[in-house]
Amino acid sequence: MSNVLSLTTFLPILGVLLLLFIPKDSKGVLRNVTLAVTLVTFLVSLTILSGFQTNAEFQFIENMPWIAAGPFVMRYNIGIDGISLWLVILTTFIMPIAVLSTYTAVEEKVKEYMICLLLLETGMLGAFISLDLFLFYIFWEVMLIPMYFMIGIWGGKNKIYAAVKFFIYTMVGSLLMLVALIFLYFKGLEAGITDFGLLQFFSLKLDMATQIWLFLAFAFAFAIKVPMFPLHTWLPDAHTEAPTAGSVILAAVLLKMGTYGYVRFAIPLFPDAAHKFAPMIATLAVIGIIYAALVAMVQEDVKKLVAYSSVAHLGFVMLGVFAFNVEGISGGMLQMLNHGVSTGALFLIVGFIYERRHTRLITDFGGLSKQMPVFATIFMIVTFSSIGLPGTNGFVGEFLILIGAFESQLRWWTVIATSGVILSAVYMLWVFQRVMFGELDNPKNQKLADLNVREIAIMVPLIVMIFFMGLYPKPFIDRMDPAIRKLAAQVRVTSVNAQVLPVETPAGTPALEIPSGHPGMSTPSSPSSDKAVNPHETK
Amino acid sequence: METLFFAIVSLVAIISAILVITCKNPINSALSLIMTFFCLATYYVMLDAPFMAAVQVMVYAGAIMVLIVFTIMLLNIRVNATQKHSHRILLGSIIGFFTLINTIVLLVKSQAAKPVGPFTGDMIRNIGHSELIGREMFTTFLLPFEITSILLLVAIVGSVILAKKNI
Amino acid sequence: MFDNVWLIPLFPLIGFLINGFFGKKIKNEAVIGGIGTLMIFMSFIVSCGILLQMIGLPPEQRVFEKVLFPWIHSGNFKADMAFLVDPLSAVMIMVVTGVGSLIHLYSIGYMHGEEGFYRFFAYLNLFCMSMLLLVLGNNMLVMFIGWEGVGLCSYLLIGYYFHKKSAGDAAKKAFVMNRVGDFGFLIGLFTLYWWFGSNHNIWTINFTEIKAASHLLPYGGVVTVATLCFFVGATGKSAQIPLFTWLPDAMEGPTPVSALIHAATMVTAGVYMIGRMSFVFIKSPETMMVIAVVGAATAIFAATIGTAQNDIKRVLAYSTVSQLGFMFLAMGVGAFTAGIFHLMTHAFFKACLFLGSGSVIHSMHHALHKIHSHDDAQDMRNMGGLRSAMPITFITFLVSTIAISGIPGFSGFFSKDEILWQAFANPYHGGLNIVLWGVGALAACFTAFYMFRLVFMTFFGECRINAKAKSYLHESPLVITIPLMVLGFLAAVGGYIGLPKLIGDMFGGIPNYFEHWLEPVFALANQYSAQYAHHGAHPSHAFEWSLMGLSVVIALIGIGIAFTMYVQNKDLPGKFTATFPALHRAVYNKWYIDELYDFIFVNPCKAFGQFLWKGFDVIVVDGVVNGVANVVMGFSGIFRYIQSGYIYNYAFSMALGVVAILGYYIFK
Amino acid sequence: MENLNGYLVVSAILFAIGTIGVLTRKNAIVIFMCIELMLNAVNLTFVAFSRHLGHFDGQIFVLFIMTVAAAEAAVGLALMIAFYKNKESISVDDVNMMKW
Repeated sequence: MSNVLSLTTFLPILGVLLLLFIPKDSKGVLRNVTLAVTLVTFLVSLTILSGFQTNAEFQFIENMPWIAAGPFVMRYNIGIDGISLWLVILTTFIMPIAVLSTYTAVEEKVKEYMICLLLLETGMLGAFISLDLFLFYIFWEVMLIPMYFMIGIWGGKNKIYAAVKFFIYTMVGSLLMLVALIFLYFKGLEAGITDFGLLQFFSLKLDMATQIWLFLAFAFAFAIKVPMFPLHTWLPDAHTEAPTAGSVILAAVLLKMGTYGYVRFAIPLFPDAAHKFAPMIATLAVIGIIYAALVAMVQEDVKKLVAYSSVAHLGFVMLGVFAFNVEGISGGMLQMLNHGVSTGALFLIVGFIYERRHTRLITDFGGLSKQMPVFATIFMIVTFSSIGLPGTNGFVGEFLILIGAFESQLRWWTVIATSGVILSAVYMLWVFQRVMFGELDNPKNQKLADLNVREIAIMVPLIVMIFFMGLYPKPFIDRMDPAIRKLAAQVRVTSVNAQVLPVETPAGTPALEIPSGHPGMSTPSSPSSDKAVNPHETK
Repeated sequence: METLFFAIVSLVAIISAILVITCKNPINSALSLIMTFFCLATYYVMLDAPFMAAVQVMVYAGAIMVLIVFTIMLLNIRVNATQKHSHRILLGSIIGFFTLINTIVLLVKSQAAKPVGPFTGDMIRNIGHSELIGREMFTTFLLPFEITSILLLVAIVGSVILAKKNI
Repeated sequence: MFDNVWLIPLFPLIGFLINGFFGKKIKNEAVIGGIGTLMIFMSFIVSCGILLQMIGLPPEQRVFEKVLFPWIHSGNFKADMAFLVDPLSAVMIMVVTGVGSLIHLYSIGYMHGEEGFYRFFAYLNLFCMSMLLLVLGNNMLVMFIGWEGVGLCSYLLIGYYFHKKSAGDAAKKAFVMNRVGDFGFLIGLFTLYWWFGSNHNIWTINFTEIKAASHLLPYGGVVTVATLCFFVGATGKSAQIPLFTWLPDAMEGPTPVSALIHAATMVTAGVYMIGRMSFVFIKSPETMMVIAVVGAATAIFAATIGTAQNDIKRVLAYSTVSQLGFMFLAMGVGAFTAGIFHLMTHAFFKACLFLGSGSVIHSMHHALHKIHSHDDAQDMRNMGGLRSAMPITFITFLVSTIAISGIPGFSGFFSKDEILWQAFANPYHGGLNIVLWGVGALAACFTAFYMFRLVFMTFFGECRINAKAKSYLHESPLVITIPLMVLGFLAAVGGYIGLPKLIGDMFGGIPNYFEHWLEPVFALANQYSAQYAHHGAHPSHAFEWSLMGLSVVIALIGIGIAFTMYVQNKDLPGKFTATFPALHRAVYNKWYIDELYDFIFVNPCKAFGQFLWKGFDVIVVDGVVNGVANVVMGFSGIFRYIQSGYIYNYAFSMALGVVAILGYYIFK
Repeated sequence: MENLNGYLVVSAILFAIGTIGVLTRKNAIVIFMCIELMLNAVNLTFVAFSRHLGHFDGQIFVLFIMTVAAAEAAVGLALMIAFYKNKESISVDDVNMMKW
């Protein structure tokens, strides 16, 4: 089973081949086959999980020659560590759910839709497992195309606009990344690397100016994908127009590409530049959190609201990642998974009522609790998961992010970001109240059917994950921990700010020196590892 | 003798080529084109390539032209001599003329390379052109040859689909 | 027994799961209610076992920690799912499970025939579980689960009648305001964690470890910041100024919920939290002063509002806010024991009052329903003279009212008087002491006034509802009255475990059991406080006696005014209102605090959100994006005319290009 | 092979004539034939050079061109038939669906 990773990645492609032989009119067969393929992929991916050794090294490595054109040597070089492991599992976990959600939602061009879904899965998995920069880029672009079609063909009223916006936004970023990639490669060639293999670049010493430019290019590409304020405006449109499964995948996995890109590429490749820009990116992240929450509050369309809540959640992830310590990055990684589960679930929920009523305007609903008790319960659980109630998954990630960021130089950012938890409660509960509570006064809502077995079956795994990850996140954290420790050390050690102390060093400054009555938070009394940055960066 | 023959063939070829583009009736154009193809076949013979000549006659003058003539007859296009696009003809002629000038000047400026290959006229005549071509084709160029078959398959499928009644 | 502490939250959880998943199928109310009540009662039994075992141990051994499973371990950060049993949490679990069991029992009767009966019991069990987690957590994060969990249950139960818009609004308001508090709690937690970690390399949020390291904390400074943040958390949960407005609205929930959550247990979480971290709070004189001031201010502020409300539950709600103010006052003056003591007695008498009011409402509702009247069953102006119809309710209600008013001999007297005395005599706040005492005493006067106003309006005088409906008024069934009687009894005698030393000495040296019990918990805090306490003159016993007498007199004055206004001279209130219309309107409308918050926070937030969306997102960001797109489209709009669609045009340009380029190279 | 230049000149003339035909005629079939003419002109060059250099690569290439031409003829004519069915004409002036 040494190539189980490749198997997982390309099983969906085999599924596409299978689908090609099924006539397009037999929709049921098409759906079931797709579901079976995604389920098998999920099962296969579980063997990765069981075979995963908890250490910081890359595992399941496959390294084969692929393209060698002059100085350009690209290899089929894949492998996972604790960071990508869970994202792979998340992807394979979400896909069957997404497929199952399309059983009644998509009636036209079912075959093409299913093919798009499967291609998308391969693209996403490939991007997560690539250890070759160029291979990563290829998969990165592969994801884009099926998503574009999913929005553009099966979308809502304004689908073309949304699809093109999505495409162009992402394309601008990825082209910039490509340029940076090639530039980086030439820099690497001078330093003696032999191919696009990611691991070789980690030991590359780049001067600050180069790092800054390359980091900016990478960061821009990933920031669009995250999406970070102010590059987020494609997301609400894309989400609103995309079909349910598209939204689910977009939110659950595609957005993680951006944050994953930071964790895997932008930060470890250019640690000094990352340190330099951390306050800036944290500022954008915090603005994103507050901004998206405020905007979400006044949305009239449920789906748009959820889309904006995504922006806020991803802002938290960015804040955690740029804390550069183990807690922050672990929190960020967990929050990626959490966001995948709970926002995915939210989109499914919006999809359920959209299928029934063909509207997503909040004002069209009200009092659904009475008619749809099961739905109400599930919606409520997911809402609270999204708010980050302790005991659900959302809390663990958010908490680790905040505590990690608070420990680092980003203390004041954290304080502002924490106020985002208030706002998230406001907008989520407000929409919940307007949709579910109150009088059931709209006659169209009075005949709504509660969730059927299939819909419940879709939601149950997500609900289970919400509680499991909230109450016992240890298996998740444990497996990613070594890799994150390694990453944190990598970022720290290569930093040009040489006055870094190891984390174990206790501070000698006596506590009582902090002036009384003054919030002694702004001036750290001792340079501990995480806040050892240029003085002018500390606010 | 050979030069004279070459000149005559050239004359016929060029005149029939001009007829191809000047005839109003496509059928006439097609027949002129067949004439040109025959002339080219003659050239091939003169160039010690009898196999090429045979193929030229069979494929071009035979198969392709038959196809074209059939199509013309099938569609039964009326010849309408109206609508003279004089500026188009003028522009086209100028461009064609410059194409000719370009190539001729290129010819004059350049110098013929020295023969480098192993095949001399005597050799071809002794062993036989077909055999040499065949040997080359099925050894060095085997893969392209096989791939060509796929191209033909695609073309067959494509033309059937296109010509089907309900597109 | 200590090892089985995990059973305490487990039982309610089981109850929640059974009722939550299968309640709808069970249908039988007795079974559902029985399961719910039984589960919490089992917890009560386990709690009793723990308490008994603890009593048997010497005071210094009364601490026990139990780690269930590791929860979040990442980097330096470590939080286990673990419980801490000490005298303080023992008191709390006894209160929660004890009062909880009674209220569960009561609910079987009160909620009879309600749609979603099973849902109610599931939520109630879930609440008990969360509350028990809150009081049992051995680190701040487990406490925080409970902290948010009770907030969630409060949300669910306030919004129990979800088809009513007001209920939904109230639920949301409660949750959001609690969230504001949680924000403070989190920041406080971060600050403390960060400070210990970065300065002393102690990365912990565990209470025991913080306690052990608390000597490292400075006085003031960072501790002030952290504790103020924690206090913000406490104000949210415990409905103090400025975050108190949710509690009166929370009365939209069923009455047992008001009794359990919004009187006896959840709202006291803030007090408990300060008690739990007394050794941190005491290190910041500034925070202590803020707590005392806020507590006193809330006590008087809410009490004034309580005097003008007509809804029976709202009066009680403001009373709760006011009494919580007393508890915070106690905490703020370093009288932790008194605060917790008042917490306990308050749980008894306020639960009894709420349940009593529930009994009244139940009966009124029933009567009004019979005559198809749509009058408000909770409006005191519709009540009156219920004394005869509902004797048990009346007696228990009266006992509790006397207790809350601070009449000697009843539980409220002991705890409230202790607080007032400590407010006066505490060695921390210097000249502020008199003010604190004065405000507290005035609030006590108001308390006596509005509580007896309530009693007089409800149980005395003429019945103001339709005579026909009157005949339907009747005493509630046993399942409702038994909890009332038990709680009434506790409200009467519960104070005797914490007799003030003064009175205890008089009766031959009966010790203050309660104080001794909690001593190991607060010993450290008292030790730290010695650092900055003013060692002024200790008031004499005679002075203490006179203050005690004064507070009794004040209470009696309040009762007297109520008696004059609502029994003897019934047109007085009307005259009073006519004389000071503006004042009455302001008090009746709760000093317009809600409107103020709407004006300052809610509306600007919404408007700002609208602006950001329509103004920034759509116009600026998308404007730039679409602007770029439009420029490109504009150019292409010009260039596209080159695409005539005619083949010869393309062929011409292509051939021309080829010829030109070739020509360039050939003639070059 | 002494007469290489003669073949090349003839080839150039034929190619030029083909170009003029493609650019001036409207009948799609005639244009198609002109393209064939241009292809043949190139073929002639190939064969001439092949003979001159004593290498068979050029002739092999011609064979491939012929194959492609055959395929092209099949598809192209099918296209024309299809087009004629729709438009009742095969004049290229009637084809402007790709207009802006």
